[in-house]
Amino acid sequence: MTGAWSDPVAWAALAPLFALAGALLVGLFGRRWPEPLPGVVASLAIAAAFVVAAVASVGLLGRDAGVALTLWPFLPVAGLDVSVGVVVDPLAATFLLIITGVGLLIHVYSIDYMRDDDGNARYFALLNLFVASMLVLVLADSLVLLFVGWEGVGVCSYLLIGFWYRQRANADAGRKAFIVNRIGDAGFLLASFLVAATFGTLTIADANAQAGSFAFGAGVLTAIGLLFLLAAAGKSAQLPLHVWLPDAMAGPTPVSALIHAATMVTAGVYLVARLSPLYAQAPAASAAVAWVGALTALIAAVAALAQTDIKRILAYSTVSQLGFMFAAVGAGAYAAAVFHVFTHAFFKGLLFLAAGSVIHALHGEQDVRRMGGLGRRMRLTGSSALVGTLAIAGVPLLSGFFSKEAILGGVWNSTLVEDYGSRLLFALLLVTAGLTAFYMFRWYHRVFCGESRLARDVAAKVHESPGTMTAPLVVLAALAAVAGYLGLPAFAFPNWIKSWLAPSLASVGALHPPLWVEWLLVAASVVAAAAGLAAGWWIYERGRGALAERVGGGVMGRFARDGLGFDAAYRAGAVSTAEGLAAGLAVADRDLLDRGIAAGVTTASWLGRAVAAWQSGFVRLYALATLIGLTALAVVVAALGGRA
Amino acid sequence: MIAALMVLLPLAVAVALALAPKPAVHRPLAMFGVVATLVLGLLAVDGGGRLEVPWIASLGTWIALDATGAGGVLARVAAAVLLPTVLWAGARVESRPHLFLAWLLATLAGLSGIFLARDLVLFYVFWELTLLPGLALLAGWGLTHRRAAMVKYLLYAVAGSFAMLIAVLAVGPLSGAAGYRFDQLLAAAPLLDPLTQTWIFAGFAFAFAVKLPIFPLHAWLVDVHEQNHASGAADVAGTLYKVGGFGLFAWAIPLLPAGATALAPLGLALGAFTAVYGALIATRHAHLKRILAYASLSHMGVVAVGLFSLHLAGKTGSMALLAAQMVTTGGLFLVSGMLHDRRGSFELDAFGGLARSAPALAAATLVVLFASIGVPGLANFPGEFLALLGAYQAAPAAAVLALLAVVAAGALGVNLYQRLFQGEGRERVRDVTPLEVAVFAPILALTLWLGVAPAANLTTFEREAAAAQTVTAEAAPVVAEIAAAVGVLAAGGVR
Amino acid sequence: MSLPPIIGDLTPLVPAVTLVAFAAITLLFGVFTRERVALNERAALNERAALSERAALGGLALTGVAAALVFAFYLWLESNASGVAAAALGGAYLGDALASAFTFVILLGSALAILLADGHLARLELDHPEFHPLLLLATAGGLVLVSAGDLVTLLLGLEIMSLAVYALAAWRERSRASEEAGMKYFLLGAFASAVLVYGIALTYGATGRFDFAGIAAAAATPGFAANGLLLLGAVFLLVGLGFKVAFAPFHQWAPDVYTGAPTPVTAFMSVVVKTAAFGALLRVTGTLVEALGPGPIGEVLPAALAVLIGLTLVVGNTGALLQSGVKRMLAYSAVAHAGYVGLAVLAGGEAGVRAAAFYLLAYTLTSLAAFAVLLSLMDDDDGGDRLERLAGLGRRRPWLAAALSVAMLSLAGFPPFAGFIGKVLVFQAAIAAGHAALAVLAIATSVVAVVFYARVVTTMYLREPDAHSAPIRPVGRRTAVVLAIGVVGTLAFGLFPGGWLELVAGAPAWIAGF
Amino acid sequence: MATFTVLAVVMVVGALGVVLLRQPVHAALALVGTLLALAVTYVTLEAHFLAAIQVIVYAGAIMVLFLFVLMLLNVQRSIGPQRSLPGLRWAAYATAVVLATAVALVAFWDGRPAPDPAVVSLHLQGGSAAGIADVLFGELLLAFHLVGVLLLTGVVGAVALVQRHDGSAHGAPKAGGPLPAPEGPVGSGRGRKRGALAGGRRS
Amino acid sequence: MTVPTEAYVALSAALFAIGAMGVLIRRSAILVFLSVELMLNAGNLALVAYARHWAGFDALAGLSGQTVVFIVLAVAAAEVAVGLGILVAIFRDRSSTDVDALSGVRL
Repeated sequence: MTGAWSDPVAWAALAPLFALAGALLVGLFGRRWPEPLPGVVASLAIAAAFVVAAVASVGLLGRDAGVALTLWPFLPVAGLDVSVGVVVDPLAATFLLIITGVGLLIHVYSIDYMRDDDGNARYFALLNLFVASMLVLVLADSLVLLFVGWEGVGVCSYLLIGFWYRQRANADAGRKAFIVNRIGDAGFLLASFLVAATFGTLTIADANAQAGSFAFGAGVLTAIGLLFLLAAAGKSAQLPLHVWLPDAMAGPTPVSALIHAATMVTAGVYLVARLSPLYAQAPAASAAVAWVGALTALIAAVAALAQTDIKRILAYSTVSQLGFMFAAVGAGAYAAAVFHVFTHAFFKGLLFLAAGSVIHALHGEQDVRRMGGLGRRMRLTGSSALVGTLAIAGVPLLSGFFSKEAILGGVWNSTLVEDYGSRLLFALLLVTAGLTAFYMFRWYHRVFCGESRLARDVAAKVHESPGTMTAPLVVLAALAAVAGYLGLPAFAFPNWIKSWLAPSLASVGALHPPLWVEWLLVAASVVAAAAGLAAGWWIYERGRGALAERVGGGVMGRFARDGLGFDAAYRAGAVSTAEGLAAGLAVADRDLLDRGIAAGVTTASWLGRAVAAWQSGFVRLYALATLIGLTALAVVVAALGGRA
Repeated sequence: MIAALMVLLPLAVAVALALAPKPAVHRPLAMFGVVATLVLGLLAVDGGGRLEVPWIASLGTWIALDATGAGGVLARVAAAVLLPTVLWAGARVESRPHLFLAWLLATLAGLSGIFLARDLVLFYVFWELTLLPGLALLAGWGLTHRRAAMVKYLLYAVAGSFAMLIAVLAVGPLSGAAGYRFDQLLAAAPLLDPLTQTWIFAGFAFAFAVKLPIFPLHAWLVDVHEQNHASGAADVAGTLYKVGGFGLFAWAIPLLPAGATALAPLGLALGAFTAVYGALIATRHAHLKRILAYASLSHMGVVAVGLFSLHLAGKTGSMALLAAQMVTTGGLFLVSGMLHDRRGSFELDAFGGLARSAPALAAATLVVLFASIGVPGLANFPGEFLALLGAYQAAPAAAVLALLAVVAAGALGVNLYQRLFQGEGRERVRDVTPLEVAVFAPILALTLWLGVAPAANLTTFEREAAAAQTVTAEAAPVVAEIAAAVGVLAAGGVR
Repeated sequence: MSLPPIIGDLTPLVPAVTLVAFAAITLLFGVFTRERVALNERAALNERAALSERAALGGLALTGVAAALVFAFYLWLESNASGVAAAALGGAYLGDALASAFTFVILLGSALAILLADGHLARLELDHPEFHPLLLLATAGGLVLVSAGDLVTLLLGLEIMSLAVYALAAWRERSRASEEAGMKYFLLGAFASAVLVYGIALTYGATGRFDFAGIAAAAATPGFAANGLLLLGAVFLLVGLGFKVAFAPFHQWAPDVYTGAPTPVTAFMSVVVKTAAFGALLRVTGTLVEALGPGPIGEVLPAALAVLIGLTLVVGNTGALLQSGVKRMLAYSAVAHAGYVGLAVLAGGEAGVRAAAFYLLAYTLTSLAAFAVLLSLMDDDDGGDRLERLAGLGRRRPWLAAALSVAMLSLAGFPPFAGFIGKVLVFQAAIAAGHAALAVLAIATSVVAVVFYARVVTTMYLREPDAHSAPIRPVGRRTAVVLAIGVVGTLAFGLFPGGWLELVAGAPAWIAGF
Repeated sequence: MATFTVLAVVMVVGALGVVLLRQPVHAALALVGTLLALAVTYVTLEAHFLAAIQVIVYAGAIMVLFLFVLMLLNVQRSIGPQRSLPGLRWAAYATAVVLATAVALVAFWDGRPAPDPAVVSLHLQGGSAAGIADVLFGELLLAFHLVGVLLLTGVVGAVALVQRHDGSAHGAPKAGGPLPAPEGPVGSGRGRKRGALAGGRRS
Repeated sequence: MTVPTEAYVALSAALFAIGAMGVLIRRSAILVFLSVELMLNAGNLALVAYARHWAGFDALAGLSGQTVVFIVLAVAAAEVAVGLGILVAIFRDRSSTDVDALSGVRL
């Protein structure tokens, strides 16, 4: 599958270039531009990217293979022949659309959100660069180039999370994100090395192809799979490397939206999906992916229950939703996972932007305990947020319902992880679905419903956000509502997205239970959602959240609020050991220098002193030395003399 | 002929500088010297890039230079890096700047010699000569405690190079090579018996380990950098002079395959350890130059790991990394000079929040910094990736260890950036001056070029790396025995 | 019995004879002009006349050496061309490779040393009329020493050289140091000669011959039963000559004598005496090692030599480490360099001769340059050689400092100076001859050496002179010439030693390996 | 054999006397004795000419010169062989014994049958002057000439050292101070150098 | 019967060693000279002894041995001349011939 510039599909390769150009333009000259020019230029760059992405996607319709384009050689060493090249196939195209589309909306939204920020130009430059990196990531035809995007995303997130670097906390958050990501990256590199060692290539297509020739469940494939899981976990905030994402709230809200909805965190899912042929051959690795996902989903959901920061709640929900996606890709339901990425992009983007709108209105207030009743003052924001909430909660006929149902079904029917407790996975995810509905209801209720708990002065100035901010909300709300119809339950209806993605994903055989079971599964997810919402209504609407206060105040509550103690564990474990080690080595190093030199010098000067002492100045002693030397030699000769 | 000029021209300019009367001519003259050398380097494609005339016939030494190979690439990069350095030093060094520049040019001449020499004795001559400029820069423009640093540097360097001298003079006669030219040695030396090879290789390795440097022979590095002139220009010269890796790549490994194979495990272990060691220790220091020194030490560990993997990709990558870190580490040292301009200190506590008043400086620094911690798309990544890739093929454990170092280096980098540029700014500092822009321009350009389109250089490196001989089948078991013995010894040494 | 027909081609003798003749002329000239000189000076009139006549002595001597040099070089080229080693008087006096090369080096060193001395004799009140004659005689003795074809000639050459130098070492009037140096050198020297004589006796006892060719031949004859005796004789000879070249533990006279003797004499000794003694040592050890052949007996001599060399390297280099006087430091470094040349002696053969000859050539040029700088800094009482004297020289006398730096770098064995090529040749020869371990030791000690050579340089450039430091007198013409020749030569032979090496390699050998 | 034994004893005793006698003059005389005995030994070794030379040159000229100097400098008896360097004595004794033994051992191990006296005396003719002369002006001709040079050197050196003090009463070496170039005009008032061979004219 | 050459050599060795001993334990420079003379004569004795030995095979070899003795005598004489010269010079200055007094120059 090779292509040429003549093929409009190949134009997708231009998308990252547009974004990059925007970044350079704004980055180098933006500081001298008047607002909102930087924002506008940046948005235009992304718009252009979106256009080519759309063109490419349309061009792909009805093809069964993607288009590959090689640009220039990169690492032509040791027969690896890695080059800078892109592959545009349905999977890539899907992500292109998500990234550029949602990204565009976020850009537009940011124009007003970031007005009067002295870092305005820097912000948009980085935003563009972020998108560019993500585009490189999804277009890459080789693991090396994919890693370029992979790291680029990490770098950009580092800079954007720490965007307001003057507060130490923000800078620290950025640093944390970067370092945690880098740990994942180490996994990625090791995986690539192993791939190179095993398949003798670093091109994704070739690697996938070769994986097919290996025995099902071969050890080396499992190893590769696990290493890539480590990488994916780092980028997609899965256990145990999820700790950076909640802190990532330190960045401007649109950035959070971008990170959570469109870019970055979905990279892990993309990676696994991209390597699906390999994972399909490695059930153990897949199971690991699935389990990591399911556990992450549950734990993050629990943590989300106790959060009080309007964005932190959403952050944990992202982690949880990513858990769903991992469970899906692990279980071999790749299409379902990508579908969920797709829908999630809309409603999570929507929710974040809504949160941003609220924060904007409250001049930076983020604690849900000091909100409430905003729905009446910010109708547009409130209503669109409601759509998002219901969508993520999995209320039927909204996008989230379909994608989540697809995942649950996929897990239940998975053959890939059947021997690794797929039923239990299903149960976990079902519970999580319920919890999701519950904490999202809580979120919405604490912010938009009930009586206002606002501070007087703030309450006075609460207002709906300007059009550039609300418009994206509306668009996303609409998408969040309808996007699900691209992937109706496959057992009963045409599932368009599945067939669209088919060319780029491995097809894993699924169980085909009787139809009533399938319907039962659907019902289960509906029930779960309903239960969650009902519980929420009962506790927060009827009980005025009194129960929640009591529980939340308790030990469990605090434990949950602190993200179940992962940070503390890491600080106690890895960080402190590293620091201790460093301290020890530093001391050793200082000694080493001194000793190394001292030893030599002292011996030499000691010898020197000895020589000087020997140099007594007395002729007769000198003569003695000579005579002794002579005698010694003579004795040696005498000793040998007999043998002559 | 051009190759010869690459050595002679900077030397001539250096002399001219030392004697030049008018201050006005100094900087233009120096710039001319570097630019001309760089241009020569770019012109030195095959034919003109090679030179081969007998030097001391009775010794079998030649004046053999070749600018078309791996050395040529490194020489070009070195010249390119010295471009901004000379620019910067010319403006920043107050006392006797013309002599400072002269020594920089002398360094360039020496480096060209080291990189281009294709005769072992000639290589040694340049290797030794290039030591003097470094010492002179430290002696003439160093800080208060320079004397101790000098002695330390001298001792280590001389011990190393003298050990190499023995090796040089052993490999020639013992192998019965027709002469000291590379091809002549390559025809004979690999046939030496493994044990002899191991001894000779040890001699080379010692010298090169000092100059890489890797643990435990790195003691001189940090002090020298700390005591060098505040402009950081001298540190760049020092960074360029870290040619141990090249020595292994171009001479020791190809000529003594058995020796290399026997000592490779040790080299891998030390290299990997050095990588981690440098990265970790750097976090414990608050002196900018010390931190940079340790960070570059960590890089050198990776270089060593790549080389001792004896894997094609590993060796190639190491050279690429060497070239890249010339740019990035050198660039960071220049940055340290710029920062010292603004705060008059190298202590991190003196900094913080600079990004606010000097965003451009912050951005430029960030790019170089990220390049140096191996962010893909920038200079160091291709080399680092390939070096580790090669190492992984030879010794996964070493690769993993070195990879940890890379992670740690990343942490180090962002920590450093935070300490310097983030946080609440103190009083305002000026943003980049036009001079500094001019200094940054070539650095950034190189950083991107090496990061985005490394292919050409890599092919050159690989061509040379492929020339290395491999251990013959019958020698292999002996080599293994020796390697085991070395391992035992090393273990004993540790305990 | 009738006279054997041995008076043959006498040309090899020409250089030595020239020197002796000029010694006589200089002597007479000095003696017969002495009165007028004294008169002029006393009357403080016609200083110029007094001077010119003093200078004339130096001029004469220099002419003599120069003439000898020309003859020697011509003869060398001749024998190279003919490809036959010239030999006078039935092989008693040789003109082979070793002799030619070493003769050249000796004469060069002698010429420079005389030139250097002339620049300072008057100032240091050493200008007695017998000074130059003795220098010439010592040089002649040196030539005999390196050209000797038999042990008797060797002994006489050694004695001629030594006696002259004994006297010169004690030259300075009413100087305790100088007297002491002379006496020490003489006592120990006489002691060593006695050992040498006994060694000659034993060698004769073993082989019945005095000439090297004869000794080798006798030892080679089947049924030769006096290996032990021959070895014992070899050992005595080794000690006797080892004393002259200052091998530890026979070196102890060197530091004291070098320090005590008048500096111009020290310079002369450090180059001429050392070179000549090494020439003899090369020939003797070479012959005897070959004569003793392999086997347990044959291994003793090289082993002994190796031990002495190792000791010398350590003692010389570490000893110099703590010296605060430059003159004394140079004395120890002279001992150390004896060790390096020793490696070449140990290697032996054509390579050994080549290496030793070049090393000594380099050493001659370099160390004379160093002494030239030192002399122009030292006081009129021949004192004041402390290291502090050099402080700030880099600023006060850049060219002097540069010259001394070159000298130090060359002595330390840095490229591109002659000292480096010397080390290369020596180590190459030693390693090729299978003495790698010793070479490694030599390297280790040279690291130490770098420290004290570097100290001189750093003192010149880094240390500031203290306020009451003596002013530096302008460098004299002749000293400048010596400096120039020394430095330029050091550099030239460092960059292009080829020609010289070809010349030595092209010289024919008298007996196998020489 | 008997003669040899006697001579050996005399010589060793004499030698020990040289080394051990407190009075320098006695030591010198002991050496004379030893050398005379040595001369006799030469006779027993068929070296008559040498024996004569030994008596004349050594026991005669050289020893007289020694005694003369001894008297001239009338060396105090104080510095006989007493210990200013404790331990050196015993080290000396020990080393000497070891050395002598070692050499003797080697000599005997490599001992060869004594040659036929008849042949020896035929060849040496009692070590006549004629035979010596043949060699001296034959294969040792160069050596013979060099001896001349050697003696010249010795004389020049000795005389130069001994004679130069005359008339150099004034002119203590001056140090430091601004100095003229080494070859610059020679400051007056510097010490005179008087030629040795010009004889000791007082000024 | 003739005395074996080795006996003479042994005797010469003894003389040589005693002379060397004298050099070590005598403090008066003159007596050190005397000891050196003793050593030289020891050498001569050895030469003469071996001369007789070699004369048994070859006249020239034997005679050359004796002749060298003659030359060594000359060497000894020359040494004495210079030695006494130095001695006198020193004695004038410090009116002592104690060699242990000659230990001013040292580190």
